[in-house]
Amino acid sequence: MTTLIVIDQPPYGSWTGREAMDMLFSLAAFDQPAALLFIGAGVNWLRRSQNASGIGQKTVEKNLSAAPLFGVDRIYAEQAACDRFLPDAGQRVNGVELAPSVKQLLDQHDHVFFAG
Amino acid sequence: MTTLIVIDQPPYGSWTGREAMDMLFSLAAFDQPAALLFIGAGVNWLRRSQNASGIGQKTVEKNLSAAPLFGVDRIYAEQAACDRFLPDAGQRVNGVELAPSVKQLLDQHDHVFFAG
Amino acid sequence: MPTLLSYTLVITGAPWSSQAPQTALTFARALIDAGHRLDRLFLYGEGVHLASALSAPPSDEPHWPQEWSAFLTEHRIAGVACIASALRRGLVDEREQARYELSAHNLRAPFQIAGLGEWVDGTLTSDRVMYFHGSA
Amino acid sequence: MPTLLSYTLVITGAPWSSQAPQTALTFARALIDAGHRLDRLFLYGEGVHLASALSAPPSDEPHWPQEWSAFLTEHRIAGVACIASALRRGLVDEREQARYELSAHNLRAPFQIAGLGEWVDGTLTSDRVMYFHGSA
Amino acid sequence: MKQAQDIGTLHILNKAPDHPRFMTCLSSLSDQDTLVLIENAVLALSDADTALPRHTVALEADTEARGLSATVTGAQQISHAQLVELTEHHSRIISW
Amino acid sequence: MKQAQDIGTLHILNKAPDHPRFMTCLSSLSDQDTLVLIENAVLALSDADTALPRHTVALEADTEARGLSATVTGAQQISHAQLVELTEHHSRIISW
Repeated sequence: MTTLIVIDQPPYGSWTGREAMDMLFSLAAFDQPAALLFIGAGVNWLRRSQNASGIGQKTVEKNLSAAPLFGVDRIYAEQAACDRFLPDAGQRVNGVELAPSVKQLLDQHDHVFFAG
Repeated sequence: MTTLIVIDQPPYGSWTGREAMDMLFSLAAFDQPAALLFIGAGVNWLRRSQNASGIGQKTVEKNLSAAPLFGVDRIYAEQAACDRFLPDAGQRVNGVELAPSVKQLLDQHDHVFFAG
Repeated sequence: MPTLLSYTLVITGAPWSSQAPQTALTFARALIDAGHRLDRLFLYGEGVHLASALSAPPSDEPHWPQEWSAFLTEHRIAGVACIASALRRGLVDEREQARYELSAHNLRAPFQIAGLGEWVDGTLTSDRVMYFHGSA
Repeated sequence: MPTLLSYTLVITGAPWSSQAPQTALTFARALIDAGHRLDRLFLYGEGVHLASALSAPPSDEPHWPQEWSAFLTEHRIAGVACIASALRRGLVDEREQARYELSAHNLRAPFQIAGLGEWVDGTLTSDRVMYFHGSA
Repeated sequence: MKQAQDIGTLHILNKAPDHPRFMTCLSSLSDQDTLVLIENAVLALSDADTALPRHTVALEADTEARGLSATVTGAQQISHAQLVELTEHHSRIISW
Repeated sequence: MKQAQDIGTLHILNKAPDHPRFMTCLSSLSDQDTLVLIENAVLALSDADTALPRHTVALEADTEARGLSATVTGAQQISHAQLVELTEHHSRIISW
C-alpha cells in the first residue's frame, strides 16, 4: 500500500503541516511506503533560505531535508502552484519533483489524506 | 463609538460566528451601538428555514432574530455575496439591509473586527 | 447482504472550532447500525481537544466530549489521542501528569494517550480509514 | 516624543493551530519597550487554549502558554480568558471546577476567567484594541 | 495500484465553495468518481458560481441545517446510513 | 465618524493569498490606508497572481521565516517596533 500525504497550508501559520510530517515519518518507521505532495500555498514549504528563529519556531526546511533519511519515497510539488509562488528552480530545496497533474498523482496512491 | 462585527464564515461549520454574536450582545448590553455585516459565504447565516437539529446544534436563525431585541442596530449583507448564494429576497430572513460596498460600510464604523 | 467491514476514524478538527466530532459521531453510529466494526477512533492535531474531561458547555448545547465518551464506552471501542498532539495542547493522563510534573490530568475516560503507531496500525489493519477535518 | 497609549490585545487563534499567540507576544513586548501600556490580554474562542496549565510541548519547541504567563507576571498585566469560550473548551479555574463538579482545574497563573464585559471595557477605555486571529 | 473493484474514488468534501481546497477537489475528480458534500460544502448547492459534477450527493442533515433541503435540485440528498453504504462500495476514499 | 487625525486606516492582514479574506481586504483599501502583511500574508510578496497596493509593508520576522526577506522588492520590511509606531499613528486599525 502506498500513502500520499497532501499539504496545502503554508508553513508557520499553523502546526498542521508539521504534524503531517510526523505522520509521514511514522509510516516510514513502520516500513510503509509514503510520499508527500505540496499543493497551492503549501508549496511555500519548499522555499530555500527560510529562517524562523525570529518567530520563535524551528525552520521547516530541516524537517523536509530529513525526509529522505527517514525513508520517505518522493516529495512532489504541484507545478501550477510553483509557477505562482516559486517559479525559479533555484528557489526550491533539492529533491522536489514537479507534478503537472494533481489528479494523476492522487490516482497513483492507494491511501491519500490531507494534513488536517 | 460605533462597532461593526464582520462574519465571513458560514454557520454550523465552526463556532466563530456564534461567539461573535455573543460579543455583539455584550456590546448591546453595555449600551454600545453595534451592527453586524455578513460577507462572502457568511451570508448563508441569513437563509430562511434552517433546521440544525439533525446535526445536534441549535439553529442560528434564532440567534439572529434576537438581535434587534437586544438592541443591535443594523444587520447588513454584502450584495455580491447575496447575489451568489441568496439571490431571491424571499430566501432571506427579515430585516437585512443589502450593502453594495463593503468598503463604504467599514469606513462608516469606528471599530471594526472579524469573528475570529 | 454486504460484506461487513472494519473502520478506523481519524478526527483532526476540534469541537467548537469544527463540525468534525459531530459528523464523525453520526457516521460512527450509522456504521455500527449497519453491522460494521469500528476498530478505533484516533484523535490527532486539534482533534485531541475532544478528549477533554473538563469541557462544560451550557446545558442546552451539544457536549461532544461526553457524547463520544458514552458511545465509545457503550460499544467498547478504543479512543486514542495522539501523545505528541495531546501534550502540546494540554491534554494529559495521570502518567503524563507525573512524567512532566504537571498540576492535574484532564483526559476523559475511556480515551487513552498513545503514539502514531496506533494510527499506522489502523491504516494497515482496518478495511477503511476515514478522516474528519476542520472546515476552515 | 510620541503620546503614550494604552492597548487591549485580543487573541482568538489557538497555540499550535495558529501563529496568533506568538505574533501577539512579540507585538506586546515591542509596545512595552516603546513605553506604552498594555491594559489587558483577552483570550476569546480558540484563543483560550493559551491559558492551559497542562501544555507540555517538546523542550526544543516554543512554549507559548509559559512565555505569555511569564510576560504577564513580569509586567503585572491582566490576562483574561472569556468564561463562555473557556468552559466549552475545557479551561477552568478552581471556582468553575467546583461549580460544575469537574475533576480538576487547569488554568495557568496569572490568567483569570471572566466575562465579555472585560472586553467591552477594553473597547471603551483602551486607546487601541488589536485582534490576533488564526490564519486558516 | 488501483483496487480490484474499480468503481472510482469516493471524495468527501467539507469545505465551503470559497475555500481553496474546494476547487482543487472538483478539478481532481474522474468520471466514475462520486462526490459527497458534507458540512460547509453543501453550500455549493446554492452557489451560482459553482458547477457540480454529475455524481454528486449531499448529506441531508447538513442541507437541512443550512435551509437547503427543500430547494436542492443539483444533487441527491443522502442519510448517514447511505454514506456508510457508499464507503462499503468504495475502497478508496479521500476526505478533502 | 472618522477620527480627527485622518491619515487613513491601518489594515493588518495575516491570511495567505488564496484565503477568501485576502482579496476582500485588498478591495477594501482606500488610497490613504496602509496595509501590513504579517504571518501567512507575507507570501503575497512571492505571489505572481497578487498585485499589492502602494502603501504595503511586511513584518520582517515573517518574511525571514518564509525565506523571502532577501528577495522582497514590493514592500518595505518592518520590525515589530515599527509596527507599534504604525499603531500609534492610526487610531483606526482592522485585523483581517
